[in-house]
Amino acid sequence: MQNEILLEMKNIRKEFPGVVAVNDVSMDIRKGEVHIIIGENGAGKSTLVKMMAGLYKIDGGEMILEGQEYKPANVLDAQRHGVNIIHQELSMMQNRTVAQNVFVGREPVKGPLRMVDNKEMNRQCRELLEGLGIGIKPTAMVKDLSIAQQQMVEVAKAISTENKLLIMDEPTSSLTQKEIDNLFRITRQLKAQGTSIIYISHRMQELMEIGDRITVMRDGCYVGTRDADDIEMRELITMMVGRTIENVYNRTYNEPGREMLRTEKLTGLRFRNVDIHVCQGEIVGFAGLVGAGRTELVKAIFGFDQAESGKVFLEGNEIKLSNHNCNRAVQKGMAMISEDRKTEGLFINMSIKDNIVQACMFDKFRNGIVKNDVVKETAEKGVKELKVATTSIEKKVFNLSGGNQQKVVIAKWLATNSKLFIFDEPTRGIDVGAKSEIYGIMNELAKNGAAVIMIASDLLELLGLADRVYVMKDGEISGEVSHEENVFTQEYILSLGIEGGIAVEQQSSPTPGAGPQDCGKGGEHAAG
Amino acid sequence: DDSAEPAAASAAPEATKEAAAPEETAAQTSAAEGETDQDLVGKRAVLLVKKLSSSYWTELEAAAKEKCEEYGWTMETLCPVTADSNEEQIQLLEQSLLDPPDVYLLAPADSEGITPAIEKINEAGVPIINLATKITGEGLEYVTFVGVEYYDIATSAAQALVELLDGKGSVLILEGTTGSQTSTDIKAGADDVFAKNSGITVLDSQPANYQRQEALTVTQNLLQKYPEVDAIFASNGEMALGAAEAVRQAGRDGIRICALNCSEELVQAIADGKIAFTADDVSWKMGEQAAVAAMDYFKGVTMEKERMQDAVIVNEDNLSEYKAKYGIQ
Amino acid sequence: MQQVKQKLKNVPGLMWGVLVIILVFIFFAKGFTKYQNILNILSNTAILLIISCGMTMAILSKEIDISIGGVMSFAGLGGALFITRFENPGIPEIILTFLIGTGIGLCFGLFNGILIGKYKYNYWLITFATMSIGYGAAQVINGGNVVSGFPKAFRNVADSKLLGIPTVVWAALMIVLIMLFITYKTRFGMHIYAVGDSEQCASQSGINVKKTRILIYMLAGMLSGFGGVLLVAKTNSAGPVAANGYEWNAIAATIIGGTSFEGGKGGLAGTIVGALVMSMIINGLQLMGFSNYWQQVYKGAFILLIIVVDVISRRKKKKAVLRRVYKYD
Amino acid sequence: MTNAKFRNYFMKYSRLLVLILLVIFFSAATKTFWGPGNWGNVSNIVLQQAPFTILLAICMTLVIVLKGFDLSIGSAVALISCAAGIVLSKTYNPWLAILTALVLGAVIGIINGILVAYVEVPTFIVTFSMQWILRGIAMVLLGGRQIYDFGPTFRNIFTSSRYTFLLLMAVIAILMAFLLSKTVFGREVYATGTNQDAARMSGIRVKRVYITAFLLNGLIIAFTSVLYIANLGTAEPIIGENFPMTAIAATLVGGTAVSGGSGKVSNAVIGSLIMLVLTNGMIHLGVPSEWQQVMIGAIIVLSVTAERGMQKISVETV
Ligand SMILES: Nc1ncnc2c1ncn2[C@@H]1O[C@H](COP(=O)(O)OP(=O)(O)OP(=O)(O)O)[C@@H](O)[C@H]1O
Ligand SMILES: Nc1ncnc2c1ncn2[C@@H]1O[C@H](COP(=O)(O)OP(=O)(O)OP(=O)(O)O)[C@@H](O)[C@H]1O
Ligand SMILES: [Mg+2]
Ligand SMILES: [Mg+2]
Repeated sequence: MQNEILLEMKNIRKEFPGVVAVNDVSMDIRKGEVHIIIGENGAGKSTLVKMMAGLYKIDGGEMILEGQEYKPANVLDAQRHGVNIIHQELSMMQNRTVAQNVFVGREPVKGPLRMVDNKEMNRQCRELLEGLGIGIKPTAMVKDLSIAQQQMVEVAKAISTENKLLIMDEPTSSLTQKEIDNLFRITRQLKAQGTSIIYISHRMQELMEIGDRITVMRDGCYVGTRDADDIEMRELITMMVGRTIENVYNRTYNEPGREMLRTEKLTGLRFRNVDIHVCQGEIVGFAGLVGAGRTELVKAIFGFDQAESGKVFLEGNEIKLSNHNCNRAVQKGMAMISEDRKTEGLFINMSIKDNIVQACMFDKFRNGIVKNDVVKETAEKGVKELKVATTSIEKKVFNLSGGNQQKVVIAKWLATNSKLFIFDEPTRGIDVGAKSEIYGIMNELAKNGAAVIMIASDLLELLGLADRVYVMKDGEISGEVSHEENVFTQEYILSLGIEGGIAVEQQSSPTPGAGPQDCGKGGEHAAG
Repeated sequence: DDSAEPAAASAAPEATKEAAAPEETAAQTSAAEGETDQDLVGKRAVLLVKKLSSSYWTELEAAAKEKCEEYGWTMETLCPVTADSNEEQIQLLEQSLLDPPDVYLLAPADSEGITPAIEKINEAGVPIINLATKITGEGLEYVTFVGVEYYDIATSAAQALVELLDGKGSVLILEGTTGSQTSTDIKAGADDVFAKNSGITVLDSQPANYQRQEALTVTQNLLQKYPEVDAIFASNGEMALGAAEAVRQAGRDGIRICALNCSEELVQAIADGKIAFTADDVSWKMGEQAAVAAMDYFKGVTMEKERMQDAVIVNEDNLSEYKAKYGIQ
Repeated sequence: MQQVKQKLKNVPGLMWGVLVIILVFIFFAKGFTKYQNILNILSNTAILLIISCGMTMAILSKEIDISIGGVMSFAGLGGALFITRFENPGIPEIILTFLIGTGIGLCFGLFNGILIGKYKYNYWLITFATMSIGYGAAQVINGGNVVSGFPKAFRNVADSKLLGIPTVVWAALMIVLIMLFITYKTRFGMHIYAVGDSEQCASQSGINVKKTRILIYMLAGMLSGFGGVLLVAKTNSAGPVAANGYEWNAIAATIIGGTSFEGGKGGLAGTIVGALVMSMIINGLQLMGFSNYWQQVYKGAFILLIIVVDVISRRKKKKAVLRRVYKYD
Repeated sequence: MTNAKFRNYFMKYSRLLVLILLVIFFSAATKTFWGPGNWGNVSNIVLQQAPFTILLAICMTLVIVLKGFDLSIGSAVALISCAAGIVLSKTYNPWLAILTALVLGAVIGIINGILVAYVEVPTFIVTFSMQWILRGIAMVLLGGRQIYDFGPTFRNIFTSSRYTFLLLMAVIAILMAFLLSKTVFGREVYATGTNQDAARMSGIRVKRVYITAFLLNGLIIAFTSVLYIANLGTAEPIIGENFPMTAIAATLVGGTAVSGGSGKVSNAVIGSLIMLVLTNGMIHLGVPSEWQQVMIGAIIVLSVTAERGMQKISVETV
């Protein structure tokens, strides 16, 4: 069965105004395999799978599903053919319940009046969520869920139908290990039932763990397909970016300088009694499970949310919490790359240029008059520094790939003269190349004397980059580890972050054989 | 006019009301017979107007109120929040019936549209003095209609304009709100007169919704379109003043403007020569006469079906009277 | 039922505000609690409620239908012109009248729906245009004149009582029940929310967004058409601008009821309260005997007050939700 | 020109094209559009009517960019002009009256702004309620009366030259255009209208932006009110019931989207001119008054459709 072909793509092509997103790609998906597609940001992965899922029409070539020509007219049509997709960008109905989101478009009905059967819907949804091992109530509002929880709901939605082919476009970008393990368990289950899975991710170590075959794309073109068992990580990366990336986390630790930020007994809606401090030249990581309160904490420090009590000191000066706000934070030299780039980071309908100058205007144009050439210069500098893949700075951010969108957010903050950078999940949905660039930027910032706070769900990332890691659990700091200590490991951090102290049942170390190759110091730490 | 007895007569109003609410109009004489002058004091009247945002209606209200107070009555005014809203008028009347007054003085926004409310008032047996706009619904009862005939006012105003122009010239007409009864009547009256005088050409007729601002722009446009205009016939004072402004701005001094209604500002404008004359549709007189009619009814005077008031053309001849009335030097 | 409960739970602040206003009226507005007055409030709310149902759907889907007033006026006039051809209309003629009105509404709705839903034209521009066309067409078909004076049988549809309750209230009740069923209990209803909350999500989930939008506008149009004819029956008159202002009042009722322009948020249950609030405020203020001018001031102030209370309590509630410690099981 | 570029240009100037087409049409179809003398009707539109509509449309644009509506502009004009009228008739001092108007406008604007920014009431509800409150107060002030005795100097200031209105409007329009497109404040307005959370995250003081915008709005309305009473020669509480509709129509027809974050002063100007040329042109064409509204609706639909069609053609052929 492993070799029967489910879907064959022949010379697929897709153009958008100004770009050829997918160029002459031919590949096949076998029945019951987990087929990984990797590639840099903007390589055309999402575009390719969206064509399979009926979201885009193909501009050239043909698709053959089980020997028949496959031309989905729309999503519904694709679903009828058994092809379903979990999208890269979350698109949930924020004001509806989890169950309503899962069953949207195919709500169970009952009776001659075809009334929507809410009870049945909630019941089915609960079963589904329990099967996935997520304890979310079906009646919870999606807007009350964290991004990670929302992503799991998307997964639940996609597997709630019978699928021949399930496409997962970066499902793990904001999941923590626990959910990832869950997801992989489900993936294996589905695979055992004969469902084919296309899996897109930028987290290299996952690919080895779950994938059967790996297809690499670059600049819209097909580069090659390899069996997961036969390939080295290094080779894959070279295929992807066309060059070798030696050390992903190229961390050089600096001597910590003056104290930049300190909090004392900081308490807010979802965090309590937080005491932390961050010094110049340091990268301080925050680990924790979904909903541990990390995002809320940094949002309060940044003045986006109001903290309730406690003290915050910036460079030794107390910030009055009662009238703290983002504007003051920015003026005092803070920068925040927020976790939810779509709603809090970007002006999606504005141009790259307009996005980049948004946070530095106060500083650059003190008399209130905007000079267009300065704006242009700033934007171009940002785009160049971060290698945002775009044809022009006038392009709407909406049209960029996820990774490039994230780069725009970072560029916005680099354009300011900030001294304290808060990165909340900065590498969500970003390819290895770009990741290493962002790590490089963080490194550089630290080296130049800025203080950096970094929240990441990917523990390897934290281990690889951070000087120190705070672990949060249920809104409280449950521990602190420095890179010099020999407990600076995934296991220890997880144990701090999980209920009941030491994690026992948590299968956190990667499966043998497909473990992280030495992608830098992080890998070494994790290994030992 | 017999003035009512002063304050002493605050006899239990409840009892008075019972006695004074005749079952139906036909029974008026017998019902009224038993009443002494004493009983005629302390009545409660409800006045329903179309709006209170123009001097026409505020003057009417003030005059009615004054008369009522003179009689020793109380008077409440009902007015829709949205000007000229038939729907709201009906709602207002229905609400007021929760605590029915002794007499209604009603100026409906729509002569037929008010029917549902009138039916209910008839049912409750409260007498109605109709004013300004005639209630025309079938089988509806009211004591009398105090009003002016807009068709007639328009005719006399148009006639006066024709005379002013010596029987020849070109005229623009500014209509009121499309579809409103008064506007239709006025337009008909003016059209009929102008049609009879072959020397008069009606160049154009456009609605400006009884509003000054709109009249200003519409007139600006029309003046541009017609280089030869001798007169403008405006269906109310507001529009006439708007037109006068447009004429002044265009520097077309020779154009005579005539208006309907009367207000302080109009009288001043006539005195200043901006407006040739206006046909006063005597709203104050209607208000006053409505109260008088109510009193007559309670006294048992046999009522005519209509008590029409005559419009007064305000021009140089009687300007001083009007100036005095508004206290204009 | 549970969903209705949940919806009601979502509007507690609104309820508090409403309660305060009701208390004020109970104490200060004479006759506010009389059975007849409550019936008055209900019957004054009825038509607004019917058309607000359509508006609520449109706003839930993140758009707005401002053509409602125009469509109502035109449909009402269309129906009126039809029914006046009969001296003694029977039930079939009356039903036909309502069908004609509803049909006119449907045509407008379809036009809106196809242009906005199918061809993705800007909903503001298109419904503004259809509003204009509606008001305009209402002027054209009857030369700008008001039609009034309808056979009793026709008026009875809105203006008589069944089991002691005005028929117009029954009509509204029926429609509201149907619409409640549609929005809360059918797939189509779910899809309205889906489309409004996230059009992207809806279309990616296989919902036919175009069809949903077309249906929404069709329903809104039909309800406006029906409401227009009902308005004619209730007020006994049909004018070209009879329903002017209904579009804004319907939006206000919807927004007061907690449905937000963000789309996908709120629902019909709130709109019912919103519409009741709108007419209750006017009723109470009139009963309190404020002058016309002050009524306007208080009307605005009360609406604002209710919303401010609502907004503040919502904010408190949101905090409470966040405070609830999350248990991961 | 490339396909995309052509489309961009087309989109950018399509409304201007509509305006030009309308002007050409009416110039050809009626004799009086340009004549006789003094530019005929065009001078009416440009000198007498457009300044008012454009100012109102600019106010509306400002609020619409912030994702809101302002339904209270008509009532605000009524109240402010009544108050200014009262001051004028009492003192005959034009500057005091203008000052009163501006102060009152600022107060109204700030109240709106506080309700929207701090209490977080939707702009629709705030302005819907304000519409009643303001007009109610105007009525309480003046009842059914008008005030027309403005003293000898006031009207002369504005009406001695027929270009005054246009000039004053132009000054405000240019100022606003500058403010919106060339200043930090302008960028903050667009950012806030596009995505309030992201704006706040970027350090923009969203609340201050709202208040400032409504304050500006109030000031422009106050100024417009002064122009109105100067033009009409009277102050009355019933003015402006249809102003919100007129302004919204002009703004939308000019191409500003109601979804927030976009919209320009030039859109307001072009939209106002389109609406004015249409209504004026139809009177000159002799279109019966009943038909005029139908025509306006039809022309809006037609012009949007034509725009679509042209876009398609430009995609397919260029
Ligand atoms: N709707 C669109 N309109 C215009 N260009 C688009 C559109 N969607 C994608 N593109 C462009 O097509 C290219 C491929 O994008 P795609 O989203 O498929 O990349 P990706 O491989 O999924 O990247 P990422 O890893 O960042 O998600 C990019 O250059 C992107 O800018
Ligand atoms: N159980 C929950 N109930 C309601 N809201 C939640 C819950 N968990 C998380 N959220 C919301 O999700 C967002 C992120 O939550 P939080 O800051 O607690 O998580 P975190 O530690 O940053 O974890 P992660 O970023 O991995 O989700 C916040 O806006 C929070 O309000
Ligand atoms: Mg992608
Ligand atoms: Mg987080």
